Order: sequence, then structure tokens, then C-alpha cells
Amino acid sequence: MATEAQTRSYTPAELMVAAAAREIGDGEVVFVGMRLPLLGFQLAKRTHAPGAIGIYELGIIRSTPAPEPILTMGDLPNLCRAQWLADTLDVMSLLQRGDIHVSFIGGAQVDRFGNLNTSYIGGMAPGRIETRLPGSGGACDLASLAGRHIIIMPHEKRRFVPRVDYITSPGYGDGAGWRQRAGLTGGGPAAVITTLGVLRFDPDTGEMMLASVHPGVTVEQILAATGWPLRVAPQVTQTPEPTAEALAILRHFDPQGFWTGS
Amino acid sequence: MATEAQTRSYTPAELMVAAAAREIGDGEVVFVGMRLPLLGFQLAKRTHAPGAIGIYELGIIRSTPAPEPILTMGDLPNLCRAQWLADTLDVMSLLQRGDIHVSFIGGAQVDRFGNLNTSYIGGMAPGRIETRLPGSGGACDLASLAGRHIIIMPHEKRRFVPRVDYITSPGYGDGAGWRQRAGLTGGGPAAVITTLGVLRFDPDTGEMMLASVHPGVTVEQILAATGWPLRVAPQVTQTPEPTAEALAILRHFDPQGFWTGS
Amino acid sequence: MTPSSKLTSLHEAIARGVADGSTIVLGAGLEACIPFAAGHEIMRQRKRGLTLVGPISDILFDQLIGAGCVRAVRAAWVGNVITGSGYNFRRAVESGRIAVEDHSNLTLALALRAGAMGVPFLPTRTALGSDLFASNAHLKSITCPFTAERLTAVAAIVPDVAILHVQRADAAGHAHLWGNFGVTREAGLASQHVIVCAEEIVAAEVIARDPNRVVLPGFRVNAVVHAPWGAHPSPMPGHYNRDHELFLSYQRESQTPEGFAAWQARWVDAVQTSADYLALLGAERAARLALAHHDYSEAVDYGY
Amino acid sequence: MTPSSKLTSLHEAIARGVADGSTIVLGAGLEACIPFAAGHEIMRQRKRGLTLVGPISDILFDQLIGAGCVRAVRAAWVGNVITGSGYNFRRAVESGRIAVEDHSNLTLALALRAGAMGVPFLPTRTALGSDLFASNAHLKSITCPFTAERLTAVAAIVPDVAILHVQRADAAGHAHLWGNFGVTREAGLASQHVIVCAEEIVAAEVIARDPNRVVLPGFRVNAVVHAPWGAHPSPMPGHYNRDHELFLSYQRESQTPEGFAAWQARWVDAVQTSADYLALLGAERAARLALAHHDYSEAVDYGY
Repeated sequence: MATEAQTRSYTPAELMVAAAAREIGDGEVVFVGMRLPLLGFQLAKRTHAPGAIGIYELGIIRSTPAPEPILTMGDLPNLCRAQWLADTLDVMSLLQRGDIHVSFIGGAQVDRFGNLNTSYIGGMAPGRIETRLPGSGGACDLASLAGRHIIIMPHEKRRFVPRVDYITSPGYGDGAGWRQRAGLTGGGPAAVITTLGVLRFDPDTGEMMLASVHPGVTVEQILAATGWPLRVAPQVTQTPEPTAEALAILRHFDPQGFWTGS
Repeated sequence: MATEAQTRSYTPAELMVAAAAREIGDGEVVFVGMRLPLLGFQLAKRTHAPGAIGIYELGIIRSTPAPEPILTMGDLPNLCRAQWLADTLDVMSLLQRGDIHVSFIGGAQVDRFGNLNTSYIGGMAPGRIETRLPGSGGACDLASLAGRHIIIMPHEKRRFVPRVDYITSPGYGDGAGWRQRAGLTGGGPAAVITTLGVLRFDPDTGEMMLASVHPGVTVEQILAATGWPLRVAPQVTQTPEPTAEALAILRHFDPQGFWTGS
Repeated sequence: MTPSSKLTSLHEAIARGVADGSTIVLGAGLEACIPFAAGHEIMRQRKRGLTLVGPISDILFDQLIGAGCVRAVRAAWVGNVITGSGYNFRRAVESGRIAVEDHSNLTLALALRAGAMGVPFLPTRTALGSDLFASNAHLKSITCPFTAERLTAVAAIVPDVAILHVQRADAAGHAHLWGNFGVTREAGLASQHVIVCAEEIVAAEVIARDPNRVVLPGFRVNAVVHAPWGAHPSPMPGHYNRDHELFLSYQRESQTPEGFAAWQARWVDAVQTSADYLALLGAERAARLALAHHDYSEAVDYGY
Repeated sequence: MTPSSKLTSLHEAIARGVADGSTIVLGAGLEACIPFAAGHEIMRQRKRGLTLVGPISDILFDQLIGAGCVRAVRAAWVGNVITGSGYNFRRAVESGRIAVEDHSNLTLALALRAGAMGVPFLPTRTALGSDLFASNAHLKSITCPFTAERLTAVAAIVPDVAILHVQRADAAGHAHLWGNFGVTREAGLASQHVIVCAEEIVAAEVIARDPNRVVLPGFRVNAVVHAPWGAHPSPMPGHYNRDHELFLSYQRESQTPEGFAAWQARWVDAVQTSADYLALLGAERAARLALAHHDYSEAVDYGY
């Protein structure tokens, strides 16, 4: 698969960013995360969603592209002529109030109901911690409160587990109705964009389902890289390849391939 | 008494302002109210309390005098070169956190435990409202939360009542211990400066006591103007007259006698 | 990429944005930046059944009450800042014509902040033991889950409409405000529909060169109105001083219902535009209120 | 009338302000304005038993942990913003050497805001159903007294010390900050003792000509330190860009305890002053990080 991708004119990360960008509707208010979503948002703005508005947890709102490529959301070009510079609590309040349509988060572990772990592999009890991960940052807030959220992560069996060791960012808990019972007002995960495909959630059960496979990837590969018997949507499609226009834009924003290099 | 005061070189209001100013210690953080306290603070700054810091509920902090006389705390000279311009909630948060040493409020009715009414004369039930007053503004907050507060009001029997019709701004409730039981963190009223004298509170009972009489006023006059059997401190003094320096400063800040005219 | 213009006339903004029966926050600057022009347009359009929200709002609430627009007030203080009582307010409450929910400045600020934050309440230590609990059903006593202390819970207020008066805005709704803010930020962020009235309409880049001074996100603003002198007689930092004389004459002229009607006929109903208003005010008076001393901020650099 | 000067050296400010065992908030700007110079001084002074509070703080928390200064962390995320994990943090948590109270950015912002507001908790809708409740005893589930909705109560944090890095301050502690704020305002207002580090010390009138840009009341500031380049390698609006290369090299060099010790010897222990630090950084690198494009704010008038 790696070999196959290398013969293509784009990297796997570029494909994922292009897929992320397509999740953004024109005019939507987007809580932009770090890394690939940062690029996905820039791409969406330059193509099908020029009216999208970007919100960053540092306390930034931008409806125009940054004047120069940025590596993190805190880079100074992202502040220059922003539409609002304020407190983290100000932008989190917009989120909590229901003003954010879509957000993006990454994770180290995800389970069949879209719960994410970015805190503890093994468990949180002393002696059980195998790996301490960086933690929530704003991810728990986005997963709790955004209209919908998109998860982006590598597709590996050790990461796609039946049940996460720790819920940092809630998905659908143990199934449909769980979020409502918990009191969460955000809509929950809408898609998982991985290195192999795109997965969505069954509205009736809250369970993840394979929706599209990336070019050159088979359904069987994805099933083998998933730690539970993954359901496959009746009509699995192929994830669209990034267009030449999209690639040109991505390479403008990530000229050294820091985020999207092979 | 009016006649007597007119033969003096100052007005009754000037005497009250001078008394209010003496309640401010140097270096104290003062939540400044409207009208007479606004002048009292300016006077204190220019005399014995140059290090006092003024906080205004509109969202203003000043440690320097305004460059021109002001009639209300929102007048633009009070903003120019202020030390902080922010939200009402920002300054109220300082108050709630315990950063304010002393504050000043006025009232229409006060009772023997220093509870203040600036809302309803007669009562708040439909049909019982004799007079609707403007309401709390920030007074309830200052009475609840400041380290101590000073009440300034005219001394009349209809205003000094055994029990206020409505507690807008809590004093000592029904006596010592009431504030603690209610959960109030501010210290409570420290003095009542009236047109006739200055009253303080018995720390053991929370009850108001006559502490000083203004020049030309008798204890009997004050008892007659108070709606309950007012306790008199063992050693009642005479309220000091404003100094010539104080009068000069007051007349600079209130050149037309808007607040302190006779 | 340029957001479409939200510029509209004051008449349009009020006609479309303020429905009869709606809850509206205005005068959030407490003493400054009070949107008198917008309030007067509400009076001219004979809006009815409004619930007014605001901590103080100087005499604007009294005027709207006198004009018969108001059903209820959720406020900390209603009157005339430099003289005391507002006569229309007194008459309306004493006769039972309007309902009052009594707040303190802090509880009102918290109610709007709760609305802005998207939570149903916020806790505070103020008002405990006061009778505000008796005349405000949106205050409740609660116990802290951590310390067991007694606290006041203040229910969120989410107004239908906020009207904010600012110094300058662009056509897309990005607005600069300076001076003390009162509860302006909370008011705008809590409300469903936001009308921005501005002394000046400026190019987008004037605003974008200082994003820290922007009051609230442009996407939350629904209408932008050019309203020079629109906060008169309240003070407007950068533009004009408080017109104390008008507050004093209003006090005298509003003592009776007939007096207020005459006042309204002259200062509200006979005025259609800001030019009319300025003509009524007179050039000499306007010049007297204009800033005599300027004091400009030091620039800051948002470069990269 | 001039308040006495609070200007002091960085050494003095840390020696006097930061006691062993204290709780300290720093890196409140999340990615920007992180007080690295002050953090390095804490490392040099071998402070012990600290509890660190901050939402993200990029690699500064990892460094303080690696230097052995830290007993506990109350944070939303600890690592290296552009590379992920922080190795010192991982090692310390996995071996049980430090305790962690897990927050989200919103719960941490609210904990500090509660401290700033003087209330023991604030409610939020975030984190419900998450395991943050399992690894943070300062989150509790509560029921809204008005709507009966389920909410998260976040307990207040009142740090002993806040260290804030700003663009400019006067000697009395009035400080201007611009750019995005993160939780800087909450951090300063919540803390008992506040140390302000500033790129520039300026005359009081430069600050006073723009009181809206002041971060917190000067009377709440205890020490003012002139610390040029003191936020490097984090970005400092108006002064320098983020030094991405240092974050990348730190990631490589801190993979082992020995590697980190060598890093600390070079970048922390061998440095005493900001001049030392700039010499280590090199003029060429500093020039590369300096702003290449300037973009100045439009003035506003606070006259009368």
C-alpha cells in the first residue's frame, strides 16, 4: 500500500486532508484543530467553502486566509488581520452555546462508538499506565459540544479497539441515546478519516461503519486493521482523490511537506 | 438647623463628603459609588489617601485623579488615562474575590441593623407598592461583598425605620451572625453618614449606634429623626468640620455645587 | 470572500429585528454608549409588549416605558443616573402596568454572561439574604458541590435582540468598541439577533488591523446601522461627552404623563433621521459636547 | 501619587515569588507568550515540589518536569505542540513520579475563571460522560437548579503564583498584552501573586493612553521583570515569530534523560541573563525570527 501510494501523485496525508476539507460546508463555522485539520480548513476555504469561518481554541477567529503559510494555529500570520482575537473562554463559549457547526480532532485510540482516547494507554490507575499521551487539550470540549466532529487518525489495529482504555473525548458512548443521557449537547462524531478509508456512524446504533476506501486499499485490509468486526456500509465507495487544484493549494500552505510529506 | 448650617462656611453636603473621605485609608481599594462618594473619593485622594485606588462598576479603575471635574463616573475624563478599562463583570469579580476594602452606597430606607432599601416603599406585592425606587444597581453587590461599606443618606424618621420594607442591600440582617449564616463574605456596613451625624455598628449585636453628631446638631434631634430607640455610643463626639483645604478641593471638583450646594 | 454587507437603515434594522413581544437588551454600557437613536426608533415604530434587559441604561428604559412599548423590565436600576427616579418607570410599576424582575448589576451581568457562555446558570456570592430572591424568580439559593458554601444561582438570560452602540464598524459587522464596556460583550454574545449601531462605518481593514478591539464575532451580527450621535445624550468615548443638561431637562419635563408626551413629540416623533436629530440639538450644543482634548492610543504591531 | 516601582530582576522575582511546593500557573497563552525565561530561572534555582497549572504551555511544562521541579500537573495537554508527546512528561507520569489532574482546555479555563471571579465553582456542559471525571476530583456532576439539566461543576483554582509574559509594562505593573489571550486574563486575576515579564518597560503614560489593553489591575501585580526575548521559542506578537526549529530540536534532544540533561545544561544552566540567551541564540537566528512584516493598529481617542 505504501508503495502503491508512492506511485500516485499525492501522499496519503494529502488524500486525508482533501477528505477532511470536503467535510466543511460553505458558510459553516469551523473549530479548526492542529495538524491536518489546519490544512484541511485552508483547502476548503480556497475551494468549495470560501464563506467558512475558522475558530481556534487559542482565542482566534479568522474568515480570511492567513497571509502566509502557518505551521501551528498560534503562528503570528494567523493573528494578523484576524476577525477576532480574544480569550480561550470566549471561543469555547461560542462552542458551548452551539455556534460551531463542525470541528476536527485526532486521537491515539478510537472504539466502535467513536469514543477517543488521547490520555492513557493501558489505563489511568497507577501501575497500569503503559503510555501517557498528551491529554485532551480542547478535544474533549469539541467532542462534547460541536454540532458534529470529524476524527482524523492512522488506521491501525492497536488504535482501532473495541473499547478505549479511557474516554478523553466522548463519541456515542456505548451506543445510541448515550450522549443524550450523559447531557451532551453536541451532535457527536460524523466521520473518521483514516489512512485507509472514511468511516461514518449508523444513526440508529451509534456504531462506526466503513463508508469509503482510499484508492488502492481494499475492504479486507481495513477489516484486518480494525480491532472489532467492523460493519461495512451497503454501498462502499472509493474516497475521491485530491484534485490537481487541491494539491497545488496544499503545497502552497505546507511547502516543506511538514504535515503532508510522504 | 438649616439656618445654622447656612451661617457656617460649608454646606451640610460638604460636611458629609468630608466625613466620607475620612473613611478611606491610604492605599485602600475603594469601590466608588455615585454622587457624594464620587467627591469623597476625590477628596481623600488629594488629602490623606493619595495611594487609594478607585474602582467603578462601569468597568473602570483609576489610581490617579480625573483630569477634569466629573459629574458621573461615566464622564469621559474619568476614562482618560485610567489604569484599567474593562467589563462590569471584571470589576465585580474583584469585589467578589475580596479585593475591595471599602465601598459607598446610598439608600432611601435603612433599619437598625443597617439593611438598606432602594427598591420598594410599602412592599413589593402588587397593590402594596407605595413608591417604586430605582433599585439596586450595584448596591446589593457592594453590601454583600466589599470588605466594609459606608452608607450615606438623609436623616429623616421616614427613612430610618425599625425594619425596611424590602432588603435591597443586606446589612446585618436581624443581628450579629446573620451575615455568616446567609453566606455573605463581605464585612457589612461600617458606618452611616447622615445629614445629622455619623452612626456605627455594635460588633456584638450588629445594631446601629450614634457615634458623632454634626456641628450644631443635638443628640435629641437625631433620636427624634430615627424611627426606633437609637442607641447612643458612650462617648459621642462631634463630627469634625471640613478643613479649608478640603473645601477648596471639593469646590474644585464640584464647581457649580451640583452635589454639594446648599 | 468578502462577506456580504449587513448595512441597513435604522428604520429597517428595527422593523426587521425587533418584533412585538420580544426580549431586548440595550444600554449595556450602563452609562456610556447607550443606543438612544435605536431606542427612539423603537418608540416611533410603536413596538409593543417588549421585555427590556439591562443593568442601568440611564433614562432610555424610562422613555421606552413612557412610550408604552414595554411589558416587563429585567434590570438592576431604572432611573436617571444624575437625578434619581425615572417618573415613567415609577408610574408604570406603581400602577401595575409593567412587571419588574429585580437584579443587581452583578446578577444581571452574570445572567447575560451565562447566556453568552451557553450554560443555564452561573453561581455568585452576591444577594444572599436580600429580598432580590423575593422579586426575582431567576435567583435561587444553591450549595457548592465542593465546599458546601451557600451560593446564589443566577439563571441565564438569552435575549431575542441586542442593540449595541459602538464607535466604528465595517459593513460585515466587525465592530470596534473602546472605553469601559459595562455588560456590552455579554449582551452581544448572549443574544440571538444583534444590531450594531456605529458612529462611523469604516473599511474592513481599519477593524482588522486591531482584532483585540472587536466586540464580538462578525458572524453573530445581523445588522449594521450608521448612527452618528446615536448614543447622545450618553457619553461616547472618542466622539462626544455626556450631555448632562439633557438629563436634567428630561427629569423636569417627564414629571407628568403629559409632560413626557410633549417631550416624546419633540425629541422622538418629530425626528426621522440623525440629521433631524442634530438639527434639533443645534450646532452650538453639539460643538460644546464634542471632545476638546484628544488623547490617542499608542499603536501596537500585529505583524509577522 | 506615583506608585512605587515593582521592577526587579528575574532572579529576584523568582527567588521571592516562587516558594518550593507552590502552585504556579504559566504558559497561560497556550501557544504564545509562554514565559520560558522565567521557567528556566525556576529550573536554575532548583525549585522543588511545584504544582503546574496551565492548559497547554507547549514544551515549558516538559522542561520543568525534566528538571525535577514538579510534583503535580493540572493541565489539559502536556507535550510539544508541533510534534506531540513530551518525553519528560511521559517518563514522569509512567513511572509515577508526578501526579496529573486531567482537564480539557475549557475546564481549565473555567477553573481559573472561577478563581478570578471569587466563586468556588463554575458550571459547564463539557466532559459529561468522559473519563476526565475519573482522573480529576475537581470535576463533579451537578443538576441545574432551573432546568434540571445535567452539568459539570468545575472547582476553582487559585494559584499561588502566576507568571505572565507581555509586550510592555510600566514599573508599577500596568501591562499591555495583545494578540490572542488564551487564559492569560484568568490566570493573572485568579492568582495570589503575579509576576509580569515584559519585552519592554515603558513610561506609565504609554500604558495609560490605552487602558483597554491593560491585562489586569496594576495593584494585583507584585513584580515586573524586563525580559526581552523571554517568551522565545514561543511566538510573541509585535516582537518575534515562533522558532519552530527549536521545538523540533528539543524533541530530538529530550528523548532520553541524558539528552535532556545536556539540553538543560546548554540552554538553561549556562545562561544567566537575557544577553547570554541571545548570544546562545545567535544574531542571525534572532534576525530570522524578528517580524518581517509590520501591521499597526489604528489609533483610538480616549479624549474628553
